[in-house]
Amino acid sequence: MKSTRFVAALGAALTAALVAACSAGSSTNPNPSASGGGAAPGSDKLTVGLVAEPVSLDFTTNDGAAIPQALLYNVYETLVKLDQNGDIKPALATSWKVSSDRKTYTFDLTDKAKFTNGQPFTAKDAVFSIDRVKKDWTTSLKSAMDVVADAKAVSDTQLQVTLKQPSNSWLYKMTTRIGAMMAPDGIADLATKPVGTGPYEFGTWNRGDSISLKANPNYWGPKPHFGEVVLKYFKDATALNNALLTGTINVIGTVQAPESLKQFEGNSKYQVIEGTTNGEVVLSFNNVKAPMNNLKVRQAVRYAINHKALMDTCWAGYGTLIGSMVPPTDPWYEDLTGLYPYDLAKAKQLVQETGVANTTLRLRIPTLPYAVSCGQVVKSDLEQAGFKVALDQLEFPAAWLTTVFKNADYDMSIVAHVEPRDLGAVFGNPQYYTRYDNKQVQQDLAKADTGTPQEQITYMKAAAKTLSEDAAADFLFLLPNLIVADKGITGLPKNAISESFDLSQLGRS
Amino acid sequence: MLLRILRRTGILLASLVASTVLVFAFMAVLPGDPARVALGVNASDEAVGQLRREFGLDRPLAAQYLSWIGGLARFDLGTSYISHAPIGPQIADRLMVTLWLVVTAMVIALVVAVPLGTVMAMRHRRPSGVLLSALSQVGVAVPAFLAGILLITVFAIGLGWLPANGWTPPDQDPVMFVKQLTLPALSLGIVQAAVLTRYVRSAILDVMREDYIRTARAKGLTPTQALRRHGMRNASIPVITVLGLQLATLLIGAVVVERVFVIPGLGSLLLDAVSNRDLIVVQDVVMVLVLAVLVVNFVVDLLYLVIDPRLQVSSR
Amino acid sequence: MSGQRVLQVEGLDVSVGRRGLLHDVTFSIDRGERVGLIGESGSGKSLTGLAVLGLLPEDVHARGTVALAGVDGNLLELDERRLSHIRGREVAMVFQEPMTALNPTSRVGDQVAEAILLHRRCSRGEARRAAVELLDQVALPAPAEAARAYPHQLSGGQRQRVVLAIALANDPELLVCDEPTTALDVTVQALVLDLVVRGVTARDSALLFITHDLSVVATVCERVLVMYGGRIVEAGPVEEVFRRPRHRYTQGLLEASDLEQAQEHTRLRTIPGSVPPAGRFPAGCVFRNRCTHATRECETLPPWTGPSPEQGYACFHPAHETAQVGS
Amino acid sequence: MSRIDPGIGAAGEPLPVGGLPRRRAGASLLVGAVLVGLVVAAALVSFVWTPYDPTLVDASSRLQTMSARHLFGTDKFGRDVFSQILVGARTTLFVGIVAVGVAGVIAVPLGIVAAMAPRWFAEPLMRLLDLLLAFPALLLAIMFSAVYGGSTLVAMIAIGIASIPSFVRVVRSGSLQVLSTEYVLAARAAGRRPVAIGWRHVLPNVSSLVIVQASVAFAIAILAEAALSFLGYGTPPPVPSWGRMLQESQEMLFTAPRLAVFPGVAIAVAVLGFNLLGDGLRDRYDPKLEDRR
Repeated sequence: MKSTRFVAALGAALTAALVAACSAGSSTNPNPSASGGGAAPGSDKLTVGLVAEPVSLDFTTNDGAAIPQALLYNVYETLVKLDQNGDIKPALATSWKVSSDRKTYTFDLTDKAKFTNGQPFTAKDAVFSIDRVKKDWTTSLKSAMDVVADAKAVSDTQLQVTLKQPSNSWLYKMTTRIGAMMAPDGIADLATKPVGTGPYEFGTWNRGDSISLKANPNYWGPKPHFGEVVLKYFKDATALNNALLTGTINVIGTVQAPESLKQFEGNSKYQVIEGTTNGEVVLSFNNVKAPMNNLKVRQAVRYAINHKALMDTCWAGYGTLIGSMVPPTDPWYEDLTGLYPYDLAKAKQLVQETGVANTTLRLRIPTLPYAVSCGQVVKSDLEQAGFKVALDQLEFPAAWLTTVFKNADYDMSIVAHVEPRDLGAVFGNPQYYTRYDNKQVQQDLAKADTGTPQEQITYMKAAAKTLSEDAAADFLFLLPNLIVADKGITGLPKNAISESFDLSQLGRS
Repeated sequence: MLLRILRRTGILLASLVASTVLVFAFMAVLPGDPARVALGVNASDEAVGQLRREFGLDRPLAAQYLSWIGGLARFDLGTSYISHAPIGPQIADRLMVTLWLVVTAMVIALVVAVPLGTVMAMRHRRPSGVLLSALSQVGVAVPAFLAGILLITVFAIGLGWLPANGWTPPDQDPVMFVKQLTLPALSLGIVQAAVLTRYVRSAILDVMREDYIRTARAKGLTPTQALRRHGMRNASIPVITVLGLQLATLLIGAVVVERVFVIPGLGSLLLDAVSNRDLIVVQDVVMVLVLAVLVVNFVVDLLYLVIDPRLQVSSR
Repeated sequence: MSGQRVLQVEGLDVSVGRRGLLHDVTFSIDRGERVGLIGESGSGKSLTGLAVLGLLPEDVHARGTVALAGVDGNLLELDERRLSHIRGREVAMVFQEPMTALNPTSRVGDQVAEAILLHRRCSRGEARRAAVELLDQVALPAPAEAARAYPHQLSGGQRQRVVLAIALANDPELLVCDEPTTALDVTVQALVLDLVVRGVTARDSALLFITHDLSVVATVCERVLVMYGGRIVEAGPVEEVFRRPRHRYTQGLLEASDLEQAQEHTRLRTIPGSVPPAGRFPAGCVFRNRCTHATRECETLPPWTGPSPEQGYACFHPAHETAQVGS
Repeated sequence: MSRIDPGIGAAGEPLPVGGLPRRRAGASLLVGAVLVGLVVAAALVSFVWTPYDPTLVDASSRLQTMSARHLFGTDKFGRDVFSQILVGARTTLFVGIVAVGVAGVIAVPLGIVAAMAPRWFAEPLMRLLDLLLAFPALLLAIMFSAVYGGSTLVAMIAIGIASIPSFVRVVRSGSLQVLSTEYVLAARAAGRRPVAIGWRHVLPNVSSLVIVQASVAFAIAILAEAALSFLGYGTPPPVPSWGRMLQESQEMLFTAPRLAVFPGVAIAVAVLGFNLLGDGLRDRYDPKLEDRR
């Protein structure tokens, strides 16, 4: 009969439809209490929403901030770590001594730490890890270890590192990923199975979705509260908000859409944490190329931008205004915002004077939320002052890195430099994409690194001021650290000034 | 009939080979160096060169192509430039996710569109039919991601019935799986249903005008019976064509909805790979998508053979 | 007029919106009687056939009465469910286009068997055997194999025979044939016509045969109705009407198809002008704008002249003895 | 006696069963034309007048609700939403014109050639186009715009290329019909060159099909641009685009939902307009097909 044929033709699809319809029906059964997913109160699991999933778990060969964000201090530990105030504190090294010539560091190590593969952590492993940076790492960060002349294990619990010359930055860098301590037989599969001594051990990785970290049962320090912490990755800010609102996650680790905080601020179910970061949002100039090689043009740009209004519009007023490349958490911070106050008349006058109005400036920004947002404000502000600006959006990372960063084919760009203490990296090297070549700054930086801690502060202050006066770039604002979490989650890192999203202190009140 | 199947299989294979060339050529002209992206901006040229050698990117294009399709023929999709992980299992995982989404959406679309389109056709002159038809036009005009945003706003945030986003594999937690699948599948499905409804309606209208429906009614079948017994099978031919096309569109169209609902499907894998310049992954994903579409077309053609006896005898 | 009345159509008006398509159509057919309905395309003859089966399109409205033997009430007022019980059992229809009249995706045997199963209580197997037998009756070669064939595997003439088999499946009281041979090869036409006649004769069914082909009417039918502009303009026994057409339209129709005249190298005579689109016929006599005899008088509707609706004409200036008669 | 000369009644077609004059086709055409007209008008007006500069950032007037000063309110940059919608219409039309233009310019001649060419040429050509159909257009557009960056144009060319196969198909089948008509056969018999036949006879006769297809492709292109912009791969800022406005409105969906409503409705209106226009035109040119789609 025809009817049976028809069923044969569309039958499979329809049967499937019925089955699916039934199950879909049952699922829409209103049951709000169950919609909290796996993170219902009382369980010891926490889900943290983050943006930008790592592509690999191996930060020895892959650049990218997402890997240390997830693993550093959590899975891998360092000898020394950075606390919330930017101070260097003991970690695997319980104490350390610096020789009087400031070239030899002697670390006393804990004897309780164990790698998650069962091996105990000893000074030999520390030597191995330090040497391995120089030998096998491929990312550019390895250069921070160049200053090390020699590392040797004095005993199982004592490590001695000798530098080629005194360096204030070396110990600081040891708090970052290059200081991560790895086991010689734990590096076979760094990209997918990291092995460290940290409070958490690596669990599973659902690519494209989440990384799960399990509490390390053999951790040598205070055990973490949560048995499992899931880092769940989102592509856009709205999805993050929705996930928190519907209980899929408990914490938004980094708020990328500050405008949306309004909906959480008035809500008693959530807490909003505001702190600072190392992320200076810089309107960078190509300092060697006309017209940006002209000081007056650069000054005109700095006068033309209404920083307060900019921060209000593009980052909802969150953040800190800074006048140079130094965040308030660094010891050499100084408020330099008064150097170039918003002064449209002056900007217009400088534009007239330099005749720059006839040139179209290429503002080439990466496709990142803050850059896209600020770019439109900067363009509008500059056009008010008489500049001509073409806004180019370059896909981040690939296109922006090639065009702006590597080939310096740009006039202005906007990017947040999130590395700690990166003034020297950004403005001390004439090869860097800012192409800023100022002997005074370079000398100050060198003196700061090799000098005493007091000299370091003095020279860094000088460098920061020169930089700002010379309008080497415009410093739009300092990115805030914005976290939204369920009420009752404690131990969330207020400031994001290390490379890590430190999960070790997390708890529930 | 056998001849037809053979011929169709031949076309499928030829298309596959041709598409590998096209995909590879397209990738070859994409600027951006995967090695440099992997190593970060300050990497030395030597390091980049070394990595390029490791990936085999320094070989002539023809050699790269041959080793790629050689791998494909052995179902070995290679290793990612960036994560150093084998690509095959990754794509398989992501494809499963996308397929769940797409097939569920398709089923929703069918379940909605077939009865609705039929009703619209049978009442195409009455106000109710015209109203439904107008509604379906509006449905066609709404982008799937907008539907997704609306659904999230109402059912996840507003009513709190379902999670706003996320993905759980069915074997891990079937209940959560269904919950998380519902909204994205609906937002894809509703829009597709609107499109499909219009095709069903016009296919049924066409069929209802056919002489054999009149013959059937002259036999003593009611209009509904005539349509069910004689119309549906014939109307299903154009509808299946559209279904095939839609399935292909959905495989790709899912990428936007995957983004809105944070679903780790094939589309998001591709977007990530593009921004990381993980070209080998991009190449493989595009190839898999092309393959999927070609296979869908192939299956649709075979379905014609099953449905339409006129195609079974003569080989064109 | 003898025997039992099978079909009685009275005052049938069919319209779309405000456009009238059929006006006051009245006729009847008795058991075993074969009646032809002739006219040009657009005259409304197919609509008449569809109206009898209740198969008019949705927005086409019919008024009047259509009564069928064995069915209570007016066919035009029955609901779709009642009608579906009548169609295929009491009354069946064969359509003009055999190429499209069968479902291309269904075996012909099944399509015949379906007609049987719809109206009779029998098993699927019995129906199938009956279908083969019917196919044999309509002279389909190798009927058992033909039953398993799909329509596209049959020729046009074979398909029309299948349609006929479907129509005859339940021994209908009335068979309506709408130009059943028009689309067929001349060689096949005679065979199909013969099958139609034999089919209705064997069942003692009434036949309403719609065609524009006068010669077909002459061979198949006993009585003829001439239709123009949605009205029956003349009716009577075939012999009578063809020998002595009274209505000027009938006369023109006959002259136009008179082959002997054509053989005398005179130009084939045609009716001047062309058939107006449906619903756009003049008031009064519908033929007057093409009629050479038309006068002012024709602006009013000519009354029916004749002993009964089955015999007579509607014309003010009938062609009496002056009519040319083809011998 | 024999059959009546068909000459006498040829003009009076019998009443087609089910095919009576319809009023709905006219309605689609009318509503479609009005909606499209609205979009076109908005675009044209935006060239000479907008209430505010749509890209002017003004921190002092940010996130204002609907008022007489700002008809649709302002966004988080203090930009006037109404002005952005007006200028966004330009972007939308530009997108459609580029995509349809690319598809039309390539596909129309190709379709005619495919109809007129011998089978050994036409067959592989059509197969190749089928293959093109299998390529994920939206994803290729994303890749194009990711790699070459900063331009809607590139992405739209990709979308245009992707719609070539369906265009060719329509043009080819229309051309085949025209080619089988008697006057074309006569022209061929008279030895007219194929190019002349294609130009003089085929092209004018398939133009109505092309217009219908263009209208549908236009709607598809608008949807594609909206999706691309939503993903951040479409029209780059600050050029106003409805898709990007929708995307930007996301973070304020609960605090300022109107920012999503206006661009959302605008997109739907434009797509609906072009779809209805296409349907209406199809009905007009080919009544027998009624409203397919």
